[in-house]
Amino acid sequence: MLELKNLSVHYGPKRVVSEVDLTLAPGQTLGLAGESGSGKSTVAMSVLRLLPRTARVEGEILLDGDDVRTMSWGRLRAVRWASASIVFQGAMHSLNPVRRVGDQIAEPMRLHGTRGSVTELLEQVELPREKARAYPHELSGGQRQRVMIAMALACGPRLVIADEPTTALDVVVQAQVLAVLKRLVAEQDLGLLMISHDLSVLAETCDDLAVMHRGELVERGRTREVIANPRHPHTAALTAAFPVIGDPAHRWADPAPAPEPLLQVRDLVVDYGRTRAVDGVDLTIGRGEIVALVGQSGSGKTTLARTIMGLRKPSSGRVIFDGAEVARSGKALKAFRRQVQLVLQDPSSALNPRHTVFDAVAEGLRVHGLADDQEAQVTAAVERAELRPASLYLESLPHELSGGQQQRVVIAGALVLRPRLLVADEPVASLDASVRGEIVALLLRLRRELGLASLIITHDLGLAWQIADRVAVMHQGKIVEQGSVEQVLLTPSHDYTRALLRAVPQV
Amino acid sequence: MRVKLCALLAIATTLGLSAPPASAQQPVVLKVAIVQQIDSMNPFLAVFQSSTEIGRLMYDYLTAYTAQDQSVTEGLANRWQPSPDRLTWTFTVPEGKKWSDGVPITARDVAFTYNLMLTDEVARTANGSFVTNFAEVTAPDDRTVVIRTKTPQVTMLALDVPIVPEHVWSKVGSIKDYANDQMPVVGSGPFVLSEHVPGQFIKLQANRTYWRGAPKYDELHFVYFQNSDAAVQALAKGEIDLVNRMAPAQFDSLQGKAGVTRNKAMGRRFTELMINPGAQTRTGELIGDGSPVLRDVRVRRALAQAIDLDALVARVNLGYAEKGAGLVPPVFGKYHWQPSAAEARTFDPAAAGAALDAAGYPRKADGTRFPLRLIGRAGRAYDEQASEYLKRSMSDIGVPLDVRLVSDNQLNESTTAATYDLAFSGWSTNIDPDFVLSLHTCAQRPGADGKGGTTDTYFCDETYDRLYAQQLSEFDEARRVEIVKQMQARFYDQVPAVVLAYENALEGYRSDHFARFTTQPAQGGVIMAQNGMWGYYGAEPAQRTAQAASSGWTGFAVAGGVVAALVAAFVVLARRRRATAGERE
Amino acid sequence: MNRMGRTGLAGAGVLAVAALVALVAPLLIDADSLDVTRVTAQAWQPPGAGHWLGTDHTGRSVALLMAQGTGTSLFVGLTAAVLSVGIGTLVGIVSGHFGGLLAGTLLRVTDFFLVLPALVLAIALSTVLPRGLGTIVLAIGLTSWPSTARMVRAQTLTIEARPFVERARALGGGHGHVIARHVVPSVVPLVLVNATLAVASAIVAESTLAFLGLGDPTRISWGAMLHQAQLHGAVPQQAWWYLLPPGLAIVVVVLAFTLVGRALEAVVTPKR
Amino acid sequence: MRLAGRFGGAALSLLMVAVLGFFLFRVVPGDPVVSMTRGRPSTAAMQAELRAQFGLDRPLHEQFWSYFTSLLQGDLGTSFTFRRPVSDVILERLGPTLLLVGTATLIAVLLGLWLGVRAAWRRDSVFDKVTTGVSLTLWAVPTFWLGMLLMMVTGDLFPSRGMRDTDTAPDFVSQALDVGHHLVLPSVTLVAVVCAEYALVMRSSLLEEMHAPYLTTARAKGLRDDLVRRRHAVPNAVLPAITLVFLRFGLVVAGAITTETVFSWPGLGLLFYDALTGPDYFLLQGLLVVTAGAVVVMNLLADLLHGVLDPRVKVV
Repeated sequence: MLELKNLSVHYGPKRVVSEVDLTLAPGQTLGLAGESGSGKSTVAMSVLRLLPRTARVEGEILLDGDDVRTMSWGRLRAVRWASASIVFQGAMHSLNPVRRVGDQIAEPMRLHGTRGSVTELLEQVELPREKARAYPHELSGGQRQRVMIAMALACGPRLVIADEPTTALDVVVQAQVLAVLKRLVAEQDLGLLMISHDLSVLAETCDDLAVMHRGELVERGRTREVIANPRHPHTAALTAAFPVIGDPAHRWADPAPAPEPLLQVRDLVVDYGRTRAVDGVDLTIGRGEIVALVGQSGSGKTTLARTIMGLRKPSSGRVIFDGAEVARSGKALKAFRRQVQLVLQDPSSALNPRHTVFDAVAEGLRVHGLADDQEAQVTAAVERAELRPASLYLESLPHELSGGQQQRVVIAGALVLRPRLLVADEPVASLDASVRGEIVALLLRLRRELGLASLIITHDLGLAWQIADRVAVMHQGKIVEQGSVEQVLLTPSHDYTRALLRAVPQV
Repeated sequence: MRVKLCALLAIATTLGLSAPPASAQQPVVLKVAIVQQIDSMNPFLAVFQSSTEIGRLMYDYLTAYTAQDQSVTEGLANRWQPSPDRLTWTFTVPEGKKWSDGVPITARDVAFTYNLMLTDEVARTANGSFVTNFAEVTAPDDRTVVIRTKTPQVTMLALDVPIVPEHVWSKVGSIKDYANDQMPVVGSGPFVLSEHVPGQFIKLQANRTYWRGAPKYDELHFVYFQNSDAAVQALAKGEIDLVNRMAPAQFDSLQGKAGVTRNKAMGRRFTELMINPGAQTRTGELIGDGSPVLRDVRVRRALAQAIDLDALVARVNLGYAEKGAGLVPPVFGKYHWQPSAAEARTFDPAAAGAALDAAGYPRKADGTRFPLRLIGRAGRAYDEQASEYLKRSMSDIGVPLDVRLVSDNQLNESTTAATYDLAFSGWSTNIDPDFVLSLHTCAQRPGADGKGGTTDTYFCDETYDRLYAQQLSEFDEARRVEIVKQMQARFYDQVPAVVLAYENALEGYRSDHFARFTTQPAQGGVIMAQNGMWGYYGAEPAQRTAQAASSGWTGFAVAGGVVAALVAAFVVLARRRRATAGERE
Repeated sequence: MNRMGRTGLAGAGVLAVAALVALVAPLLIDADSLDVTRVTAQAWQPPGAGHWLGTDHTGRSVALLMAQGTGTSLFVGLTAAVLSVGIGTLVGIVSGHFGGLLAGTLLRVTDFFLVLPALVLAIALSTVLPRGLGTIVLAIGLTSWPSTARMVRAQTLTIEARPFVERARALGGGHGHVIARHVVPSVVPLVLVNATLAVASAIVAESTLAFLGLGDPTRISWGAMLHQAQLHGAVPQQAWWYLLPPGLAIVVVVLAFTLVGRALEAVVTPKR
Repeated sequence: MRLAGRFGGAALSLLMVAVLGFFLFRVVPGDPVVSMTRGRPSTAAMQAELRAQFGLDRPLHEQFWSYFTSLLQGDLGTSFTFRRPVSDVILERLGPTLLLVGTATLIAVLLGLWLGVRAAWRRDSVFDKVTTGVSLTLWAVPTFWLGMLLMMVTGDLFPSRGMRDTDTAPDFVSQALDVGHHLVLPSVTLVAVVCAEYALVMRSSLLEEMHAPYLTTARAKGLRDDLVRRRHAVPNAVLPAITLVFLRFGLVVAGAITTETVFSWPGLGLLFYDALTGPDYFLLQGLLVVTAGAVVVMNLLADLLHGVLDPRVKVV
């Protein structure tokens, strides 16, 4: 049905896809995995000739035997959506924000003269019919993605291409959307080309798996085989990056003795206007202990972290650090902030694009007036964050570094003040799979060598399994369950924890 | 759909073009440009010159001035007689004159008008000064008006007050709120106001029953222009028939223009350079911040001597002015004064310098004597240019000038507060010189609080004041003329101001539309801004074949053509696009 | 080099020439040749030998007037822009960075000035204040800052929402640190672009005020020349040589500033 | 809640305009009474009378209070020059200004938006380069100069002043044609400048949307290029442009001052120019309140309209 022969795509002199061969038969499901920049989305877009004019496409793209590259525009328009449709990434932006979703679903049907009803399509994706009158912004992320799926099925195509259909969705919602997609593909016997950076998602959905790396197809085979016995080192790195909860091989944390408390949160309440974001939370972090705070987005975990840092004023409750209550302002707060450092999710935005690595790392020193011997301290911190030799990086600007390197700079910026606690908000969520492991290892090594305690905020239960000593599960502003990693993740006692665990895609 | 729309548009455009402006049996119209706004049509409130001028066309005064030589002639009254003590004047309003609505004009209308002004403070807004000396006005019968004044008044035959119909105005409740816009407005003049669109135009119809005889054309339109530049252009294009107050350059630009005749007339205006003589209040307090050196009359004379009046007239007025001397312009011949050869200060910078040396202001090391400030009005061409010349002349005698050109308001503010050394000013004068002479008497200076002054130059001179009082009660004209001339000589000698020039009134008219206008005075007089309505009243239309109005419509044709072409191109393009839809993206 | 860069460079070239003229003209031009009392040439001469742009209503050479006017127009444009952008930046940063009553008030005031028709206000101001270049600069500067303030405020808010500012706060950085190290550096390029465009509109505003007769009449500027041309009847005389050059000069210089501004903008705003 | 806030903000702005107008124009130097009576025989007593008539002899705060209280009743005071209520004088001139600005805005919006859309959609094409170049140039052109040039170039083709001739036949068609004839030059002048801005804004607004993912969705669905543009890109990109049009409309009223001055168009701008020479305080205040009020109202309308057109913005 779909056959890519020797497909190469160039942007100017840059080759982003090189000589990819791929076939997909009707009813077949194929996952295309790869990190960002591996060219996987380019392959998807080339199928309907949707690449920008600047792209040079070579090779053949046969859709039902016709080469998409040489079709007339009229013919191409007829083929688009009727033969193959796409579920785009990020439905918020892929849906026209000023038109009702019902109209948008109906549009291709009118255009291609397909019979059918919007209501039916909405029912197929388990959305109530009145949602047809809604605008995209009135829907939740999961609902929007369902609309995208309904739209993709509107003209009864035989091939559906899904480009990162669940990225940016919460685990629980992701599981639901994947379920819908899986069911429909099976019911209607569609061909599915699914693209994702997340092997576990592909493993859930696809029978076959292809792995791309730097524009090349490095591996292809049955999903189970590829994951179980990766032949290409890159595939291996990808598989390793997705820890399996309960698998001791994926548990990297060293067992630590019960420590004495470093930071204690007592009955903390934070309100945003009328909504209560954090509702009476008690939490303790011991010296040198790594605690993972897990929960869905909107559960209040980020607010909790901000409040601990003193970036938000709590409505009530106390934060005690090293036996003393943390001040809300003034010098004492500043001193406290020297001891507790924040590491943010997206390193590229956590670094001022105009500051060199040296400036970024030295910022803390400057703020606290520790200007003497700056250079030595910065160098030491950078090297400790495993950017060696430091001199190679000090004068670089953030955009010259890779994501992993950027995150190391952020960590170095924290280390330079010799903190005792690190609050890390989704420290690896935006990193490519292969880099993720290195950062996790770095955090663990810092704990080992410096006795640095960490509060890791994450939605990713796998990360908690990998790194944490203890886990606290947060739901609707409350901590519903906390305890040692094994205890919480292997024998969950709260329903919510169980729901979270169920939603994790299984490889 | 789109094509249809375009076709519709095209049809509409052509339809619009084919319909010519209707022009059957067009009345003969004189179109006059006015640059000043009309403040009010209510003659008791209207103070702007433009409004007064239109008022003259609507309402006759008690007496008028001839076009020939501006002597007093019949207005509403045809005879007048002062009592021997000169305190009671009897005017006779003859039978046969009618308001434009047919009601006869009587002495009672006259008495009503003056009494309204005497009793209603608001009615004195515009012309109150004429009646301040009145004790009583009565109309013993329909033909006779008797006015008693408090003191003898020489200006009794120069009462520039529009007389309004009692049968209309007696019903007016509040003068202040009465706009006088019940068209057509009942009046006694040669024209009747028929339409007024503020900011756009004013239309008057010829008064067919006017007692001097109907005007020789049908309608008189005043068209508002934002600036005289636009007015001159419109004249050149034939959109209007008469323009005045042209700048010299604009006047020159019309030279040789077919169908346009220019009228270089003697003006009523003079331009002066005020020299602050040490401004004081009526009580003798010094006010303002005028340079103390100017209190010395020798200094003022020296400055005046250093100004080359001929050069100013030649370069700034481009020759369209008479060199200045006394306060009364030559257009009012008998009161006009020229210095004798002995009195005259001829331009002589060297002598001026010597005079300053003698007065105790020698040049300092840097070549200057003392600095002075000169204030003028920004945006007035004369001030902007003349200040350059004065700056040069003064620096030649060691007086550096700091020239500041300011807005009208700021200029007023400075001259009233006497915060100037030298300043440009100017006045429009009347046939009777009383007012312009009064501006320079001690009594016109402000009161102790610095307010209420109406003085022009802060001049206060015993001799001058004594002469002023004399002329005011001198009823022998020849002797009064003599006193008035003496006053001007005194003014010239004491130099509280240098009269720089009597500007010509520069007018132009379409001689292909109107063959002749009556000027006042007959020799070198003006058409517009007269002391009367002769210019408009006496205009004689030329024999014309066709109104030139149609020429302007070619513009529409051009625009229409362009639109049509665009529409056609659009239609063709749309067709082409539809045909190639399949191959395009 | 791309198109934006080329046009920007062309604009910069024009500006360099204009600046050169502005600096050199007062040195080279004999004061007497611009002194109406000393000029000997005839008025209203069309371009020809001797006066290659003709003469004005007093016989001065239009070409010399043009050269002399360059400085005034550029000076007013630049200083007014600096004033306007300065106020705008200050208000923008302060109202963006600090919350609460201060920001609310500033925002209110900004909105208020944004609502006022700038031209009307500038005209009113130039009637109120004494005549002079300073007044013109003030009138333009005081009425044109709100858009800059709006933009700077938006940028400040954007920057402050960035994680790196949060990180700086978490590091213990105070207001001073955040503003000096993060906000100002990221606002500066935008402000620069804005300033360039502000110069362009200030020059147009100056010419408009001068045309309405509210300029400094003792100084020669392009706007003042147009005012004079209108005052002395250039249109009915068909004296295109008096009317065309000042207007064209304004257009060219304003366009040059705009092009440079757009080129800078293209450099400053990151490509997506 | 938000709507109430909007209205409240607009009301507050208007209030501030009124206050500013009063005090700003009180600082204008010069005694209006002196200006009024200049060049006419007048005595000190008469001047004092006039001053009392207009309440100029009272202390400033009293003047302000009476101005303010009558303003709340819609009374803008009495014009010094015209001796009539300011509101009447302004109303008289509103028509011509609205006609001029309305015509110009309508043409400019249609033309500008169309040009902007075409230019952006075919970015860097000849059409785009020409449109952008011309727009940028026109943006740099001082309005009054353009007007003067047009007047000089067109010579006798169009009338040089005003809104209508005085001797046109009174029937509607002739009058309408006459006004249309007079309208050509001023509106072309205004259109040229305003249209340029709209075109540039529309262009950059559409360019912002050009890479929006939903356009890719639309293309993938098989929509023709011009349908993608018309159905998807333009409805999104036009939102900021429409807001701008409304914002501008108010400002264009004020910006028409120079155009009206050049062409003696009997509108508000010309009135403003005339009022300045008075100075006619109440008229100036009234004009400021009215023009600023127009902008405030237009802002409000823009907000409301934005709420209607853009479902993302909810005006509750």
